[in-house]
Amino acid sequence: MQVNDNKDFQPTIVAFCCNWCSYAGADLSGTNRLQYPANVKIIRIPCSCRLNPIFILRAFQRGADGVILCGCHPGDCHYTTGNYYARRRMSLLFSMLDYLGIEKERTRVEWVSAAEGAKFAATMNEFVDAVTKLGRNHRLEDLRCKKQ
Amino acid sequence: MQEAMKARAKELLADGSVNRVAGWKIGEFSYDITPAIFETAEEIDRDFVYDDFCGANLSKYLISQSRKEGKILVFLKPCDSYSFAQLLKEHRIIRENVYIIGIECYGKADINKIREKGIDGVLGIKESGSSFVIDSIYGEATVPKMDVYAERCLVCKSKKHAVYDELIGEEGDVVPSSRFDKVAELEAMTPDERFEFWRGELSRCIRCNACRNVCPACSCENCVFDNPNSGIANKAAADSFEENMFHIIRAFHVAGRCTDCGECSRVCPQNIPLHLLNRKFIKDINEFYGEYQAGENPDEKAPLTNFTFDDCEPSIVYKRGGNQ
Amino acid sequence: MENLEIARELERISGVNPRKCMKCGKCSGTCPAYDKMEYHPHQFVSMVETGRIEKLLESESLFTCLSCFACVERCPRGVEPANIIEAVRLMKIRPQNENHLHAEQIPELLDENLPQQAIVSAFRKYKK
Amino acid sequence: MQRIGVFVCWCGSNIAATVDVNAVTETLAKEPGVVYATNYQYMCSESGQNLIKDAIRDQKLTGVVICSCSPRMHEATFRKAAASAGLNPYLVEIANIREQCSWIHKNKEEATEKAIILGRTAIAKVQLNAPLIAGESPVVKRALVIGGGIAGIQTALDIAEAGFEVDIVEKKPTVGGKMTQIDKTFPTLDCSACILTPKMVEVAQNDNIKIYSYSEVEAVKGFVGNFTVSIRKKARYVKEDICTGCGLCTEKCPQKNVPNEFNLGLDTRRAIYIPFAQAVPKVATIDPNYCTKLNTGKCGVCEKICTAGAIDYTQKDEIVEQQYGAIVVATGYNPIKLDNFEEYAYSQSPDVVTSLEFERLMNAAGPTGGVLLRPSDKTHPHTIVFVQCVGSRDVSGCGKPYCSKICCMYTAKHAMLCREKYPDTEVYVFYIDVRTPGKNFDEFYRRAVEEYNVHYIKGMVGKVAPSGGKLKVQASDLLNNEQLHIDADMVVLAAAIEPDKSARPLATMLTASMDTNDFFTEAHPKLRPVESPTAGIYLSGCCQGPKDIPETVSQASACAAKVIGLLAKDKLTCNPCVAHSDELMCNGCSSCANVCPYGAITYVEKEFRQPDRTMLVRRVASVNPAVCQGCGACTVACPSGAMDLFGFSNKQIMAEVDAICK
Amino acid sequence: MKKMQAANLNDFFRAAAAAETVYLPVDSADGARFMKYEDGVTLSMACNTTRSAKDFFFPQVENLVDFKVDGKKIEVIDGREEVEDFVIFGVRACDLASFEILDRVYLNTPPVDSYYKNRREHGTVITLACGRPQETCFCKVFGIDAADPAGDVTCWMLGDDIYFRANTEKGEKLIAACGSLLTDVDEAPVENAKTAIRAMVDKLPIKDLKLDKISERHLLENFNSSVWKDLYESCIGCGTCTFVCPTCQCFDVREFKTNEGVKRFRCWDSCMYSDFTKMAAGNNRLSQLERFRQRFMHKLVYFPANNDGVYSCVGCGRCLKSCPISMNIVKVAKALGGEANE
Repeated sequence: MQVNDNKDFQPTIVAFCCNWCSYAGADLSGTNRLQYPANVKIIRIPCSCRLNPIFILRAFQRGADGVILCGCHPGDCHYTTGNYYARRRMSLLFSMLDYLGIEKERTRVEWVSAAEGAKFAATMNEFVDAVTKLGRNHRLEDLRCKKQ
Repeated sequence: MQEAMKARAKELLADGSVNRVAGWKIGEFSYDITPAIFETAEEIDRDFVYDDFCGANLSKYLISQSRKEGKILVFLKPCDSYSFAQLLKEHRIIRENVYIIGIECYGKADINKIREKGIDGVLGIKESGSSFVIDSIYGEATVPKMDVYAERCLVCKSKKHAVYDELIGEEGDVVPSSRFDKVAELEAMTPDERFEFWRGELSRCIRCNACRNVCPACSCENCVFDNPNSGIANKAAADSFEENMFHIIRAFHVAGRCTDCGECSRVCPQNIPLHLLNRKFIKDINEFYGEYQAGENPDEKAPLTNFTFDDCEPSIVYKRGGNQ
Repeated sequence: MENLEIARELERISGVNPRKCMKCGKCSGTCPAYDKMEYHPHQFVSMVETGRIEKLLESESLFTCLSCFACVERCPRGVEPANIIEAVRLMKIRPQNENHLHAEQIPELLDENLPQQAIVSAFRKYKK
Repeated sequence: MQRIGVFVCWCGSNIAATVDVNAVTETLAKEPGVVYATNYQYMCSESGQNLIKDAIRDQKLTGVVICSCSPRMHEATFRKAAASAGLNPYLVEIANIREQCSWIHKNKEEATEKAIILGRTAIAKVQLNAPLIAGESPVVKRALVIGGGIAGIQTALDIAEAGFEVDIVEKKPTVGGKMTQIDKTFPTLDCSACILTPKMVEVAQNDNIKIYSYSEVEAVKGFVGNFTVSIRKKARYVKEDICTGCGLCTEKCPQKNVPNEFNLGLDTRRAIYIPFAQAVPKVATIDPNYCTKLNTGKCGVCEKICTAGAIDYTQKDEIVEQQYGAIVVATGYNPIKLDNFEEYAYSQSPDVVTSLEFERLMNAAGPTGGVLLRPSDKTHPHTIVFVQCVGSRDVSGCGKPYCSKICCMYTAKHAMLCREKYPDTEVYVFYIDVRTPGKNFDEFYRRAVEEYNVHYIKGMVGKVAPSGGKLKVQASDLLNNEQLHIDADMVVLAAAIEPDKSARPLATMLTASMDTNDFFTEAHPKLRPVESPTAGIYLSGCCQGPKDIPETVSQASACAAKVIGLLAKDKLTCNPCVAHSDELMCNGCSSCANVCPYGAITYVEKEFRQPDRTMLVRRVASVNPAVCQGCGACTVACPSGAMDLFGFSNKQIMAEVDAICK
Repeated sequence: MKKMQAANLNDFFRAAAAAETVYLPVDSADGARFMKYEDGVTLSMACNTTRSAKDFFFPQVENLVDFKVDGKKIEVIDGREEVEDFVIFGVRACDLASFEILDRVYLNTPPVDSYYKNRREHGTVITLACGRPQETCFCKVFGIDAADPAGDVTCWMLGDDIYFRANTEKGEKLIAACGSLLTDVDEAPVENAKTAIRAMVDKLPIKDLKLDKISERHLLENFNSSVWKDLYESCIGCGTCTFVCPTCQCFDVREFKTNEGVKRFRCWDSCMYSDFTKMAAGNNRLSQLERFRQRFMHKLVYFPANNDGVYSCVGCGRCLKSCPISMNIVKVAKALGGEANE
């Protein structure tokens, strides 16, 4: 486990949210004024199955400390089957990252429906906490992109 | 074996069934065998060889060869036939233009293992029962075959062909294999140990692309890593990240399609055990979604283009295996 | 009265999940020993589900079941009542450190009306 | 060079209270490519929109970023505004600085910083946005209804009524479906034929409806608005347009021993037949399996007797190709085979019948002329046992896991009719649960119990054994905790219903998805219950799940409404954010097609000029933008990166990632 | 000529490493490779390293220039790495010869490559005469004497002793710095050793590869030869041969977008790659056959034609060992008529 670089470490978190459920769920947590840290920045994708593993690695390369994918609950996909594929892809990818010794807590998938604003905020709070504890991402960083 | 293959190849050439033969061509030192296309009986008589060093998998050559004029004969070892079948499933080979002779295989030798035994200056290798007699600049040596067989052959998964038109030699069976042992061993390590292990291995990568170019699953017209429009193209491992990126994505792209033929590790000039990445995916797929062998069943859906409603969640990764 | 712990143990031994039962009664509808039984197959399932084990343990029904498996065969939900009855029976006849029986004792204890199951079970347990 | 305009909205104080909008505007103005940046109190107001429009014109903007509320709120508004100012609407990106920033953060400094990053991310994305033009595809104003049961009939009538042409393909010689075989309908007990046959006639007479009876769908190509369907018109050896339906042939045909499928084999018909008197079209059909002339070349009685000269022994199957804008699946159901339920002695005694057979035995047009007689000895049964849930709710593998939904009600109907017509019969109904949701349904069932004295017994029949002309029924009565032994004269099994066997191959042709029970899946279980996820395919009746007649008819009409909605359009506007394949990079491996839920990807063999100037034919993917819904599953399945998604391209998403992580 | 006990080799490295970084071949999972000397690191006895020594002067990736982007401002920063003096120990004759070939490209013909020059000037090369040549070695074909390589210092390992000979001023300085470990000796044992090595080399299987039919004079004949068609087909188009080759000197200039701007770097390229020298107008070698032919024609015909007959191959044999499909320059040369007298 990495030691924190410093006490004020603010992780960079990229959250990929599917347009139909999770992005709406994120909006709802805003509408309900449920707070979660500003470290989380959301990228809207049409469906969780749009998330290419390359994007996750890219985020880590560019300095992200954690990446989370949020999509519709299995069975609720707007496109019927998208999240089922995403689920398989991410299970395998995360397992591979773990196999390469990359902290498994840096990646996560969470199913958040459009009604689960509270769950979205809670998930983000939890995830930011977990990543903050891990400290800065060193194992998948690209030194050329290091913040100076 | 070799003589039977030569005879059959010449026969098929002579009766016009095929106009080319894909096989292996003798080299300078009996271990440096090159895949080759033979067009005449004379070439076959002179250069064709099939022995313990014909490890190269010929199936990928059929992508381009099957699009050429006329029919081609190809000799496929059991493990090669899985690659072939997988390529067929992906519509990469025109089946009508290929005549497959399945050939038996009891394992192929790895010249690096001979060299690791301190036998250098190898000039020629002869078979003698279950041993090799090696003639070298610095004398003669005898080694048991099993000692110098390639790792992939020692953990062979199948002596049965996935596809063939005719067979020379005995058809075997799918055999129990211990091929996931090393993966399991790595899984049992702590993440720090695993990280160190893979840094040690992947940092040697020189991005020569041999693994990719030899891989029958990596049959893309234009690899994302070569395509400047992909946004991730890269010619050199300019940073340790690039090494990870290349190998993770390559393994991911072949996940569910990789037949575990082991060519990637065979050709790596830097001796990186790349098959351990692919096998990890295979092992996970087997554990998460049920046993799957790419290339085995032409009608089965590939694990990554399939799903069930009650698949495991990605959080399974947090729960399972490995020391913390 | 209720003993859910034992009930869960019975579920484990029998491999039966009584909550799969939809209370159709086909097991009891098909049971050839129905009239001889105080508790009927569907009741076994229901009583194990709700943990009313003691009554079952005291009941003769345990040994009136013929283990013909008609109930298992007919159950549309795959509940396997006979397996659960067998599990209760085992609990009765094979409790640890109780009712030890020696093989030699069996002939004199042998009774025409003793269910075959009990004899076989006794032998299985005590033959060594 | 990009000329990007940035518009930061205050949203009154919703944004401005926590985000320093001036700081955001100033910082974003410095971003590469940005030529104009401003902020305004309400960007979505008319004056706010005018601000954007003016800037687009004056500054010659090539891209617009609006930092405001969620795109789910006003993306459409701003796109429209941009379009009206002459900028392609897909060159607008929204940075969500309200729901995902100002509303969730309290610290102004933090929120401002995040708003800047979100703005920068949108700028990074818009730099790579391509102008997209929503494609249009014409709509063929004709619908195809597959299946001519009550579902198909109702859907066809409603569509035709709206003025569109409809074709019905029915595999049997007549339309009407299962409802023609039913005697009375619950809960009103009106005669099924009386309410159905007028509709069948209506279908036949409606100028907008064409019936392909005795026909099957052979192949389906195309996509929503533009399907090409091949229909196989099976040879009936009778010229449909000449036959008058007089029925003389069906009386004279010497081949008498053909099981009559209309009566479920309870009686026989001739080799040339009209299924029943009210058949539509009322045309004879020769059964090629039994016709002596067709099998041996001898006979020819019907030809001799037919005054119209309609018989044609040389007729061949005919394939008709037709264009349709929409396809309705109304393939219906069948009772399951009871081979797995030997305990009920269905195959051992003719007096054990299914409920549908029982309908025929009660029907005035049935084999017994409406008098209830035991099939075995044609005597009047005095004790009748009804068994519910035969094969329904069965997870043991013998039957179906689902509830067949209609059995409780029709069994109540049967029991009631028995008691009404023959008060001397004892009627037992063995049930697991009685399910009667529906208008007047429970009242109906209670009437059977209370007024007609039907014995409803909670419990299941375990065994039926024929013995001495009786049926020994062994069952449990769970409420009285006893086992019953009834000597019955007849046993009626409420067999589970399953989708018609033709549904599975049809689903493959239509690329419509099915569940494990072969019911078609609806696009959304609640909100789009009559549409398949495959655009242009609609579901009517039991092909989607078990239904009774009222429910089927309402779904059929709902389905028709959806079809009419589609056919009313001249053109379909497609979502331009769809996948597209770079043919030069495509390997033709089918990974993308394997994950596409809409069947939007097809493959073509295309000739390409190789780098070495030779030509090579390769198999490449081609996306139909009218069918693709833009989920992006294919883009990740594609290893070569040939497949990409407009509006959410790989490069755009990576640019967003880069901007966030900067 | 100086001498030292082999047992003292570590002391020698330590002494040398005190002043500048010392690199030496060390055994590792991928065979021998050059590694930085640190305590505990021992010299490999392998015939040669898996990768060539060209990396020291012409690394696989080298930063050229950085562009720092701040809003709309772009600042240009020289991204060149500071190179300090270093010593490479254990360079074989073939690799040393490769430096001369690289020099011809990067130093001797204008424009001088300042990045290369910088590294070259800071490096001191200690060569090591070959003791155990391999079947894949054929340096003699190119007139390279494995027994007596030049370099700043030449070493011979004879049993328990190591002999040193300084050849240049740089070499003299280095030897002087480690003077206390070395003793002056007579050259006779070394001469004997050289004879023995040369005898050994004469026994190698492909030492006699004849290249007379492959030359500028036969350019068209070679170029249009039918053998290319037969040989290229097995080539999988990877870059292994070019990357392990000590003389391959092609590079590509690439850019990488960092968070703060753009990094421009160069990295090795391979003429085997389909996008090699790809330009806006397309590619000048369109098929794998042409690319395959280019590599060998360049090494054996074009380069000597432009460089006083010096081949761009030093016979180190690395490509023979590492080609995934065992196609190599020897097989090509033989197919083109360079068959050795057997």
